[in-house]
Amino acid sequence: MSLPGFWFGILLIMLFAVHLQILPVSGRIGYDNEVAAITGFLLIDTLLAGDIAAFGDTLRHLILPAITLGLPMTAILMRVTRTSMLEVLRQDYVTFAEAKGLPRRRVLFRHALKNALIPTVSVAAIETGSLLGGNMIVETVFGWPGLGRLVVESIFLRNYPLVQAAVLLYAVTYVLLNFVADILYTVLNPRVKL
Amino acid sequence: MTVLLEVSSLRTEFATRAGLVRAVDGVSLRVSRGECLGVVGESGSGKSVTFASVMGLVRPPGKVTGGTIFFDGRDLRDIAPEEMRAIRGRDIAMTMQDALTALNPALTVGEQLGEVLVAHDETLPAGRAARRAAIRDKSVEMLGLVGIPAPETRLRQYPHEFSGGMRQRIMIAIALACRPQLLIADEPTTALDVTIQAQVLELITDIRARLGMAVVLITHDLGVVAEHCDRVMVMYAGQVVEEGPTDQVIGAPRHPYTRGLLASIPRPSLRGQPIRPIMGQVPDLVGLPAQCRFHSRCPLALPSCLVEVPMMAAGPGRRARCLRLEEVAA
Amino acid sequence: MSDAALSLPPADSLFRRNLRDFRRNRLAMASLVVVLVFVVMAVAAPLIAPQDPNETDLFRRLQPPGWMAGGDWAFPFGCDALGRDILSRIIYGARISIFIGLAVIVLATGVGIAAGLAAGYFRGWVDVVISRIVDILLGFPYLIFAIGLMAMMGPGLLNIVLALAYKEWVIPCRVVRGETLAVRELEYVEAARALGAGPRHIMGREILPNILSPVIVVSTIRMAHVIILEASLSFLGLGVQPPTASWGSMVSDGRAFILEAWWVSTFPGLAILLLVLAINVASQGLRDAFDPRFSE
Amino acid sequence: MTALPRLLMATALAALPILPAPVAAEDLIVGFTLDADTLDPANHRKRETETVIRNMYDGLLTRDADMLVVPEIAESMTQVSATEYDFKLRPGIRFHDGTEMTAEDVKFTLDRVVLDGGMGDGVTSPRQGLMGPIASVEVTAPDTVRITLKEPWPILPAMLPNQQIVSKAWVEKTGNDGVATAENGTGPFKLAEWRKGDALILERFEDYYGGAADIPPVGKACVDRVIFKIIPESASRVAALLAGEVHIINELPAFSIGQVESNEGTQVMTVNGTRSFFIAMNLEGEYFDDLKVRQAAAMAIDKQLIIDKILEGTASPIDGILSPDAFGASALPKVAHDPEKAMALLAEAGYPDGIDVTLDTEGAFKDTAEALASMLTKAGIRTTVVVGESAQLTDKWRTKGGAKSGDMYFSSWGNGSLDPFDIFTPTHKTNDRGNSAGYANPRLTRCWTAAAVELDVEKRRAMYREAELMINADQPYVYLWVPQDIYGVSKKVTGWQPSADSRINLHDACLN
Repeated sequence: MSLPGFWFGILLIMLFAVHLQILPVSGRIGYDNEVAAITGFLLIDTLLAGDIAAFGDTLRHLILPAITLGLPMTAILMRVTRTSMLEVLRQDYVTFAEAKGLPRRRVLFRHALKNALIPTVSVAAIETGSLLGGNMIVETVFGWPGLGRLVVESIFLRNYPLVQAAVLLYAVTYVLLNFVADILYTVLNPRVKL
Repeated sequence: MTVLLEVSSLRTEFATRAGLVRAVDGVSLRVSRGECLGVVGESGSGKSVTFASVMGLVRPPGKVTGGTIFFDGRDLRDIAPEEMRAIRGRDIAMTMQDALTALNPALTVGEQLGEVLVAHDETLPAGRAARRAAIRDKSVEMLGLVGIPAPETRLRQYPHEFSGGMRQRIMIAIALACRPQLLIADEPTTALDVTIQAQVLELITDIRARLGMAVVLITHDLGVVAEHCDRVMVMYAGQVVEEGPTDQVIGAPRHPYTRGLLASIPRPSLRGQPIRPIMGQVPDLVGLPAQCRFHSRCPLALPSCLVEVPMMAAGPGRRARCLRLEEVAA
Repeated sequence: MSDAALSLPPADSLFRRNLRDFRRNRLAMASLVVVLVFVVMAVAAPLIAPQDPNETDLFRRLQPPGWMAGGDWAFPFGCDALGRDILSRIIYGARISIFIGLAVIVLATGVGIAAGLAAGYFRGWVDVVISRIVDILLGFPYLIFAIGLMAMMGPGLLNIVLALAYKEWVIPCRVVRGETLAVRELEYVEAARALGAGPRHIMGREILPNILSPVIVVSTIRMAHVIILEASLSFLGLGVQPPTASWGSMVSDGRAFILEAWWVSTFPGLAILLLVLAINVASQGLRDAFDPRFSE
Repeated sequence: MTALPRLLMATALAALPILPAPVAAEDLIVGFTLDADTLDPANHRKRETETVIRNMYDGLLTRDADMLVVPEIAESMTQVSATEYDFKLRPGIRFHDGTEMTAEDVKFTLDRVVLDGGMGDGVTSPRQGLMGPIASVEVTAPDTVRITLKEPWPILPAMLPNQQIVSKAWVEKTGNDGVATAENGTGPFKLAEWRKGDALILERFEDYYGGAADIPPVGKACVDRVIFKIIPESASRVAALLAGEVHIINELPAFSIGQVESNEGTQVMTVNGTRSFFIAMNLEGEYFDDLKVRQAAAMAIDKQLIIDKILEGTASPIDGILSPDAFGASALPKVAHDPEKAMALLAEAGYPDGIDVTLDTEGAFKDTAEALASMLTKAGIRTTVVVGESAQLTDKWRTKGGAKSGDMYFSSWGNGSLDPFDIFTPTHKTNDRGNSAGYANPRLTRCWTAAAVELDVEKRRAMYREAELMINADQPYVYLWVPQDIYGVSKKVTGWQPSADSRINLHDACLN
């Protein structure tokens, strides 16, 4: 889903950064904020440093790339959730919850959604895995020194050790994401135990 | 005894791909306070849909298209959805066939029990902590009432951690949490072992006596009806075919279908005799002509039966939908 | 031996009813029409395209679309950086996108069905080996994997198809394996086994026809993904070689001009979006109609 | 479940008041295409890296805006003999760590580049070839360094601006790895922070000696900080300039000139580049071994049309490898654009029906290559563009005499010194590293061996002209153009102008 991302990203830049000038065009953080690298994740580091201004700045830099990268995934997750919600709404326990005279909101969100989110979580884990690999275009557009770009360049430069390391990192991240998804499963679905 | 629920000429239809299905076709019934009404019929005879209609829980593509449902003096078809919501769970409660599917697998038993109280119980105290404690106490009380040991710890558990009979009890506890005036028990025992069936039915009967509520017991088991119900109503293909006091209907059925049902039950008293199942199948409910629906399976059918048959009086407090009800009794 | 009667549920009437259902789904029908229009466009490209897609004319460089100032209705969607007609290139580009989409899906589905059937039917070590391969492949980011393969194999249409199919087969394989596991225990399969049919016969004649419908549905959905992946490869310069038009390479070529000449990458981008959307909606309609688990 | 959205909302609200974060006034931000590979002046061969390094390190010599070589760290340069140059160093120059720069540091720097294994650990600097025939570097007085050449090499001064002086003590202490990631130069800015792949933040060096005396104003840098922000995507770089987020961008695409010009607050600045573009024809190949075919190809191409339409007029056509600005460049006979004659020539060569060939190029030049291909095709040389990666193309075309497989290669060669030495020789000398055509002409080899050591400027110039004429008769390449370097610059920036060697010298740049 990376291709429309390019077009969409430039569009967002033109609107929010060039015309409205409320968000930055590119980069991860402004240059007035010096933050000690502890984890390397700027959002976390700025919070650890207690620097709220830098945290806000990092957040501002994150908005457009995050939207660009996340929007196609939103569409997929919406579809999955919709399908599974339709499925769940047919279940007996939803009828029973209705029969209990519960407020509609509670039936939908507490009873139905909690169960409907189970496939959403697993799809989200898989899709996040594919985001990992497909984000080099967004990295390029927003000038982020990202792994995707690094790997593509390394492939072209035949820098195989780096590619191997990156692939390992991808695999580990993928496994970790699925692990997180599994933990979320147990939260959503008590029948599943780790 | 005053009338609690009075349904007349109820009609519920489903728009399916094959055509319009009249799942409930002109059903009238009456439940008095404290009374137990048994509703019998094969699968697809419209028993469950009838009471889903009463609860206002018919889902698209189904729709209640005619009739009135008076409950406690109010027409349930005529009130706002919010009012209906307030009645459900508080005044009319329902249990479903299979507690395994009716209980939400993702929520604890305590939460599923407590939420009914939150939704309906106006006697709960105002403060957050006090409210929680009150809900907890009531939940424990309810689980105790349906005979679940160690209710405090069990409240924190999930449905899958209970046995089938326990789950059924929990569902009943949830249904009874607000002391409803009417409990609709939709096949409360079909999913259970025989021994547990008996326990659960005992429980319902017992609580009915204690709380003084009316019960509608939907089942296909005439034996259960005979044991627990004051009156019985037999449904076939979306219509009521016979109703009356239990002992009379079972002792002397006035509709060939009821008779067939009785004949197909293996009974100890009739050991050695062959079981006689009703031959044929329930007719397709799409586009049924307005004539006796049991006609094609009826051993007593005559060509003259091919007309629309109304419910006819069949003795004191009894009615049946058969032109030859005298002959049935014979 | 009447194994046809034994093995096949009354498929005909069911199929017809499903088809009727599908026809009733207006959005899905409309999407199907869009897909068909694209296919016809691809097949009949030389007849439809108003211009030669590769004819350059630097005097028409970045000429705006017909309705804009400086535009010319002979080039309704404008011209690219070399003055080539964008509409004609989109029409010809449909050939590449649809061909690659179809080729990858056919190849991947074929391999996936074979592997999935074997894994699901034989179980044991066959299943373990195939499932592990599937798991490992799933852990790789798709695009990175394809880029690596393309870098190794070099450009070319066939190589694109191979690079994408290399990982794509995993998905039908998973579906087929799951379905096979479910179906292999059913009565009619047992019956065929009791009648002494060999594994090949059982897999091919008894199991396959009954699991085909979810596989077809999944494959259709995946085709949309493959088209986007091809576009992404072309976007990174690893796709088809110039001057052949592919939608992805058109978007890529136009990206430099997006601030000044938005039409160069926008129209092929919209073409990708429209086709992918149409395939998705149509396949979802197919699924709703044909997959019993999703019908009401 | 409800805690998370609430937290997010709170965060978003907290971020709102500080959303429009203005750029600090005294930061000059450059939107730059590529990050530096390394900060080690001796260990790279890339222009972008050099551009960054030269804001932190100074060289013995430098160039002014007109590309004239002037002393920088050296106070003066004296040519003692044909092979000996003396450099007298300025007093009081300090490295960023506060230590004083000495003649030993200069010797160390040059030895590190020139000697085999000069970088230590058996590593030879990749820049060794650029320093030509330097035989030795000696400290002859506390403030004087003598460079001795193996043979006369008149372009030594032209090559020295590209080599920056490092501190001996510091390099020995930190080692090569340290030099790659940190700096200790004598230049106007010192490194504050290097966010790899994202930005290089430099701040003013307060003890700067002032820079080349011949390039006023002399003194400390004008702005407090300089930031090289890496934005590889052209459209994003332009957007950043238009949004006022950066003040200078390099490699402004030609078609964006109008937009930057029409935008209030930004302007376009250009400078003649030093990179020559050409098509190499494989002289060992099936078709291009025939001079007539090569001539046909040259006639098929209308370079002026491409310059006007694709490059928006920002390039100068060339008829030989040398840029019009380079030493030794002269007016050469032009090949007129004439597709019909090209076809006739093809027929004469035995191809009346035309030929089918491929044109290799990198992705960045696909557009132009396709335009070239369509011109060639119209003249009967039916050309398919094949886009390859640079590593792959180097293997294929820069074979240093090894066998070649392609037909044509659209490529370029840089000429930072603007002397024929670093462009003419590599691209035309038999089996040299840039000789993609596989051209071999023994007479020519003799010619520039002589030219390289010829001290008389006019004689040397004449020798190159003779060589160019000789080559033109053989037409191993189709010489195309030298594009201008185009920069988008905010009108807030004063005192800065681009220079032809792609150096972005920010010493004198100020912000209003």
